[in-house]
Amino acid sequence: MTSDKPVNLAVDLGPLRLKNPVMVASGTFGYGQEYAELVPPERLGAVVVKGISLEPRSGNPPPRIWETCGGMLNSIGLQNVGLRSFLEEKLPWLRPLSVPVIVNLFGNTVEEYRELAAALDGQEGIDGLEINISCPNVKAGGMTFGSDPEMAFQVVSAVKSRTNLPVITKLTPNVTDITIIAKAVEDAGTDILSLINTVAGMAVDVQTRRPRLANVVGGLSGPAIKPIALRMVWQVVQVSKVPVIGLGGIVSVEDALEFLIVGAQAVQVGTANFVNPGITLEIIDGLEDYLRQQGLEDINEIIGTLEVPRGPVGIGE
Amino acid sequence: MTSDKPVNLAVDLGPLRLKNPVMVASGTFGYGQEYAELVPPERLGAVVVKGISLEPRSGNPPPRIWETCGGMLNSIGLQNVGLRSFLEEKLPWLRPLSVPVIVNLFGNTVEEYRELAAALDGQEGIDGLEINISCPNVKAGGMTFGSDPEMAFQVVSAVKSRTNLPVITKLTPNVTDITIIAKAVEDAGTDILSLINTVAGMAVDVQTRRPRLANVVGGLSGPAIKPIALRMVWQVVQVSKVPVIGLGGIVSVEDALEFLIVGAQAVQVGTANFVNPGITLEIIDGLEDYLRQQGLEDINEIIGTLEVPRGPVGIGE
Amino acid sequence: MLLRNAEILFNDRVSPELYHMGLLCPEIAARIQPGQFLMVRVQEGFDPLLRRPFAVHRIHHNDPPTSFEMLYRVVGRGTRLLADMQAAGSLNLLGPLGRGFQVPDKDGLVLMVAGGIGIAPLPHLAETLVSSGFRGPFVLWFGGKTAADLVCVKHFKDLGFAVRLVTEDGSEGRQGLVTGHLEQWLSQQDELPEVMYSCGPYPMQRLVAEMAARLGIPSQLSMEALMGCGVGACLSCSLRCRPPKDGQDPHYLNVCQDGPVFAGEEIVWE
Amino acid sequence: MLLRNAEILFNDRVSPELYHMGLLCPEIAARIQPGQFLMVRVQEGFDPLLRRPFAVHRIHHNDPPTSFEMLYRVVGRGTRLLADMQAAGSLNLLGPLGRGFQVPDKDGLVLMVAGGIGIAPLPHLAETLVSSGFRGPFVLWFGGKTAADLVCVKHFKDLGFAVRLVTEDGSEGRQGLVTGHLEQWLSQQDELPEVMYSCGPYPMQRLVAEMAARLGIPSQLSMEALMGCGVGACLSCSLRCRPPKDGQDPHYLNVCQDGPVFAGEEIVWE
Ligand SMILES: Cc1cc2nc3c(=O)[nH]c(=O)nc-3n(C[C@H](O)[C@H](O)[C@H](O)COP(=O)(O)OP(=O)(O)OC[C@H]3O[C@@H](n4cnc5c(N)ncnc54)[C@H](O)[C@@H]3O)c2cc1C
Ligand SMILES: Cc1cc2nc3c(=O)[nH]c(=O)nc-3n(C[C@H](O)[C@H](O)[C@H](O)COP(=O)(O)OP(=O)(O)OC[C@H]3O[C@@H](n4cnc5c(N)ncnc54)[C@H](O)[C@@H]3O)c2cc1C
Ligand SMILES: Cc1cc2nc3c(=O)[nH]c(=O)nc-3n(C[C@H](O)[C@H](O)[C@H](O)COP(=O)(O)O)c2cc1C
Ligand SMILES: Cc1cc2nc3c(=O)[nH]c(=O)nc-3n(C[C@H](O)[C@H](O)[C@H](O)COP(=O)(O)O)c2cc1C
Ligand code: FES
Ligand code: FES
Repeated sequence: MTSDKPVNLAVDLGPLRLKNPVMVASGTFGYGQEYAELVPPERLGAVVVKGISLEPRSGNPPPRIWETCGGMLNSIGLQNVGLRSFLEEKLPWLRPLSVPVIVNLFGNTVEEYRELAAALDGQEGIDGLEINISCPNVKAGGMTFGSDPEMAFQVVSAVKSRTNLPVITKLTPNVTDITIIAKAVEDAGTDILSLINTVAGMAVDVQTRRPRLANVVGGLSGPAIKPIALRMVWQVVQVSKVPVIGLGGIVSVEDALEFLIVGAQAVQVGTANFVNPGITLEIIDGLEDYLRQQGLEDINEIIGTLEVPRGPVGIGE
Repeated sequence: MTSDKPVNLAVDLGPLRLKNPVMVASGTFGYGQEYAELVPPERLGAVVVKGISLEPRSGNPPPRIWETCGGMLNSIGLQNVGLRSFLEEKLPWLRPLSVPVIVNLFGNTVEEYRELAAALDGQEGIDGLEINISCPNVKAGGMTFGSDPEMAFQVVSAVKSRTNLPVITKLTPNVTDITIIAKAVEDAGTDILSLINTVAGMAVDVQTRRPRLANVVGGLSGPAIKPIALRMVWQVVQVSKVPVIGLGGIVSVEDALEFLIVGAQAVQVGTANFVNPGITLEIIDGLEDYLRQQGLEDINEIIGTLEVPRGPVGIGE
Repeated sequence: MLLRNAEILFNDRVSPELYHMGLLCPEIAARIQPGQFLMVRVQEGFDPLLRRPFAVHRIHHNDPPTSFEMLYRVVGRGTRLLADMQAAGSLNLLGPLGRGFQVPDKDGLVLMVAGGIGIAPLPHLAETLVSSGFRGPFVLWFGGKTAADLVCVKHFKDLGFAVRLVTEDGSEGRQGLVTGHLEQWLSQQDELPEVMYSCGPYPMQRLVAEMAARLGIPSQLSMEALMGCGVGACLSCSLRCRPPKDGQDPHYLNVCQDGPVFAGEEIVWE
Repeated sequence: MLLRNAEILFNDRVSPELYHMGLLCPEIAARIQPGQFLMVRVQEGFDPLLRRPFAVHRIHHNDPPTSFEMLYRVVGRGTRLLADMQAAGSLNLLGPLGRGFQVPDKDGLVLMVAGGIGIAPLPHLAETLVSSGFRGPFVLWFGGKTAADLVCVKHFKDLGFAVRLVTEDGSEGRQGLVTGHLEQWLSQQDELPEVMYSCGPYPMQRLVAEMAARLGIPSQLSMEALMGCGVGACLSCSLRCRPPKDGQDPHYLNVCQDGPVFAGEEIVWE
């Protein structure tokens, strides 16, 4: 039952309007330019750039990645060109493109987050900030900002106090109850939530008996983690009042639809870009096809329409 | 450089001595009888039976499983025959076999755990108890015992107060810091730790827009979660004074070796039994081959021998 | 129950979505009872992870060593991988598994009902009945969406079956649902069937069970469920069934071990 | 950079662990520079997940449309899957990628050094030099564990190369490591090479770079790293390199984008 009526893919995420709900995830699409020959950024809902910090960071020693079943571990170590080079060398290429540019940012202290937000505020060509709170807090002995509601609140408050840009807070899955963190950063004023970041994982070379990553522990991404991500997005949309961006393991249009159906207003595609650089465009087309097949005209008609059976729902076996 | 010298696979887990470190995981091997035509239980290090409760439980409505990339979700809902039928119908078959039998158990309240432990203590043919603390605590509104150090402490204390059997406490991965729970149950007197149980996850049928599991959320197991499990085992062995059993996604001898190398004294194989029922026997043989190849004679020579680079190790990207 | 690599003898497309696969594994073949199934590993590696359950379609006792066939419909990832396999390749099988069909208590009218790919386990049952000396009469009611679904009809006819075909689109046989026509036909018979064997979609199975119950004759239904292990170890494949004693709550049986064939009256339909 | 399905023209085993695969994809072929590489998706589905990097071994301009070859060693899951592929099948490629070899500034002695599968990118470079009018002399030093590793020697000879072989087990050519013999040979030459091209294991590359540095000649080394994306987007494939300005700390460059070919003096060896 396909028709040729035009369908609407545009979604509103609070202050942010996207022409379609398919964004690319930070750290998996460089600064947009790397894949531009294959994926014109302007076709995307938004581009989220690699996480930047005040000063350039050289990152972790190699090896930095390892493939696992249905996933990959990475410990890039937040390597990035730093704020200044980003503004001088990377942003100018993105600025003229008619695609929202979201800057993913992180710091070692609340103060660094605040400074970064201030420095990015009002820069032409930046349409939003995404706060990575999965980074170790140097003052808290390496515990991540995102695993403690109080620290997460402080980071987001600091960023919000210094910017007028829409603020997305990106949550880590490595917590007991992600809804507590979600509520804390909502109280701190985040405009949007995105989740999940990578799941902490590890692998060992049994011949050398050494870790596969020089950093020992890394972040697991890719289709292996999709069920975890989807569950967390579903938990968060039930308690949150702000729009949610779902990500984690999306490799197909069905995956993207699952996140939208549970209630995400948009999705980000990460690791799948490496496997199939054309995947974001395929998902965008696939969303249109799905709507037509279902006799619908607007992607918003499916967002949050999961039909849940009555009765109690437990977690755990 | 293979030799034909006999190698030793026997390991000691505190009060429990196993002829080899390969056990089967609760809920994936029934009561031993189901796979007996293919896997003589006596070849295994130990058999852990499906979790039992005081009263029989009928479990969740179907559908109860769904396949994901490199993993599967299950929400069996702790269906089991109950204590009495277990003792009368299942244990008698296992009793005469010369393999340690570990009874996995769970309750809805601390009191139920206590009663179960008392009822199982002194039963001939039971060599240890494994406490599943990933179950919802009905008094705490469904929060699992295993996600709160205080509740976990209480459950383990209750069990320990009523049994002389070796007690294994099985940890859930759905927590911010698994070492805190590990330390709590160690303080409560657990003899051994096992980890991980399944990771909470979810999947959606985009055609019907319903959850794939009647229970909406289920537990993710299989190779997809191995990097997460290995990381948690490594974290726990660094702080724990009791032996650790590693599990989560083991499908090959290399996987088992990874867990042993990071410091697990034994492993359990779960979902892989479904994929390849012969896998436990292949792993046992494979461990011998590995030792010979490496010119070693005893599996204990590789346990906990991970060579970690100097310098700080961070979690998170 | 055995775990074996079988040699693929052939893998033929017999309709747009249906394939016949011939497999050589005499040890497994020697043990298969009608209605039992196999858990098939469709690929090495771990994506897809789980084995897929398939009925045994036919056994060929004549060619020594004994071989057997599966009939499968391509519906998703796993069956697409199966369809790509080549003769001479090998396939890892676990089986035979489960509790299959029981032969009737005595000779008389035997009715089989199949919906779509539900035809898969019935040829083996039909051959077994005939070769065990049952004399029927045998009737197969077979429904599909369209004519292409109605495969292996000739085989039933050769065994002496009266075959009645129904398609939803009317492209072959009567038009409509098999259960509607079957009900009407049953109401016109003088002789009641000794047993109704059935395999097909859940709503069809339910209607067959209800018809059998109304007529007071036994039904044997081959049921489906999502399966983890196929051997009763994981409790994934539950089917809501009547309790052993009256007055107790319904409980779950395992399709893989307590079935896949259930008596109609065992099942609590939802 | 293109994303294309290439047709597999052949996939031949050329030694116990080595395979030649011929690929037809004129669009990609037309763009390949010597030393560039491809990211190959070894299988549909998501296990294995990541693409595998492979050099382009040779280009066949003569047969229109242009085809090309990879030479690969079976070392793990992905390359085993590649080895199982059949001619007429298709392979999804991303490429050409990276910064390849530079031709020498002027004519003169050109030295190539290969260790094992490090031979893979050199034939394309050799052909390019010859067809661009460089007249050499050309010398290839090629080391392997054993004679079976020393493939495509004839091809270099046909191009006019002097080929010097070394094996660790002495089964062909000189016995030992290629770098030891090379160093000795170099010390006996009157003419210094214009450039040393090299591809092989890290320790070999390091020794080649050091020799070149001592002699004051440029070296161009094709380096390896674990890769996520192959295009500079993920920062997985880092190689410790000298900073742009003296006095700064070493920084990481991306093998996939800043390389895979690096000048010896760029690299900070560890
Ligand atoms: C006892 C039994 C016998 C069967 N016999 C046959 C047969 O002879 N011929 C045939 O074509 N089909 C048969 N089926 C159904 C067959 O198992 C599924 O069509 C097949 O598993 C689909 O796999 P897929 O990867 O192509 O589909 P996907 O939809 O991609 O599979 C996803 C998951 O769902 C499971 N699944 C999907 N559909 C079914 C189903 N209908 N029943 C059980 N599990 C399902 C798969 O096993 C897999 O775990 C039988 C099922 C059972 C339980
Ligand atoms: C720029 C470049 C060009 C290359 N060209 C060739 C070539 O022409 N012929 C050839 O045989 N090999 C080449 N290699 C090495 C080749 O990529 C690996 O041998 C291959 O990826 C191994 O895959 P696998 O799945 O069989 O091994 P596995 O060990 O199972 O792979 C596991 C993971 O490690 C990665 N990996 C393993 N070994 C290497 C390696 N040496 N370099 C990079 N990644 C690795 C894999 O890509 C995969 O992600 C090249 C590597 C690079 C970086
Ligand atoms: C190589 C790599 C680098 C990443 N870098 C960042 C980063 O700089 N900032 C951030 O917030 N997330 C980063 N991530 C996390 C991704 O944005 C995403 O949250 C995660 O990979 C899960 O999505 P996926 O499974 O679709 O990849 C990175 C992930 C990968 C694989
Ligand atoms: C179908 C199924 C049933 C399970 N039942 C139990 C159970 O009763 N008690 C328990 O402690 N763990 C249970 N588990 C968890 C496993 O024992 C194991 O911790 C988990 O599956 C991870 O290991 P794996 O990846 O090797 O399967 C179950 C797992 C599965 C897949
Ligand atoms: S499939 Fe495991 S019990 Fe039936
Ligand atoms: S492989 Fe991704 S940056 Fe090089």
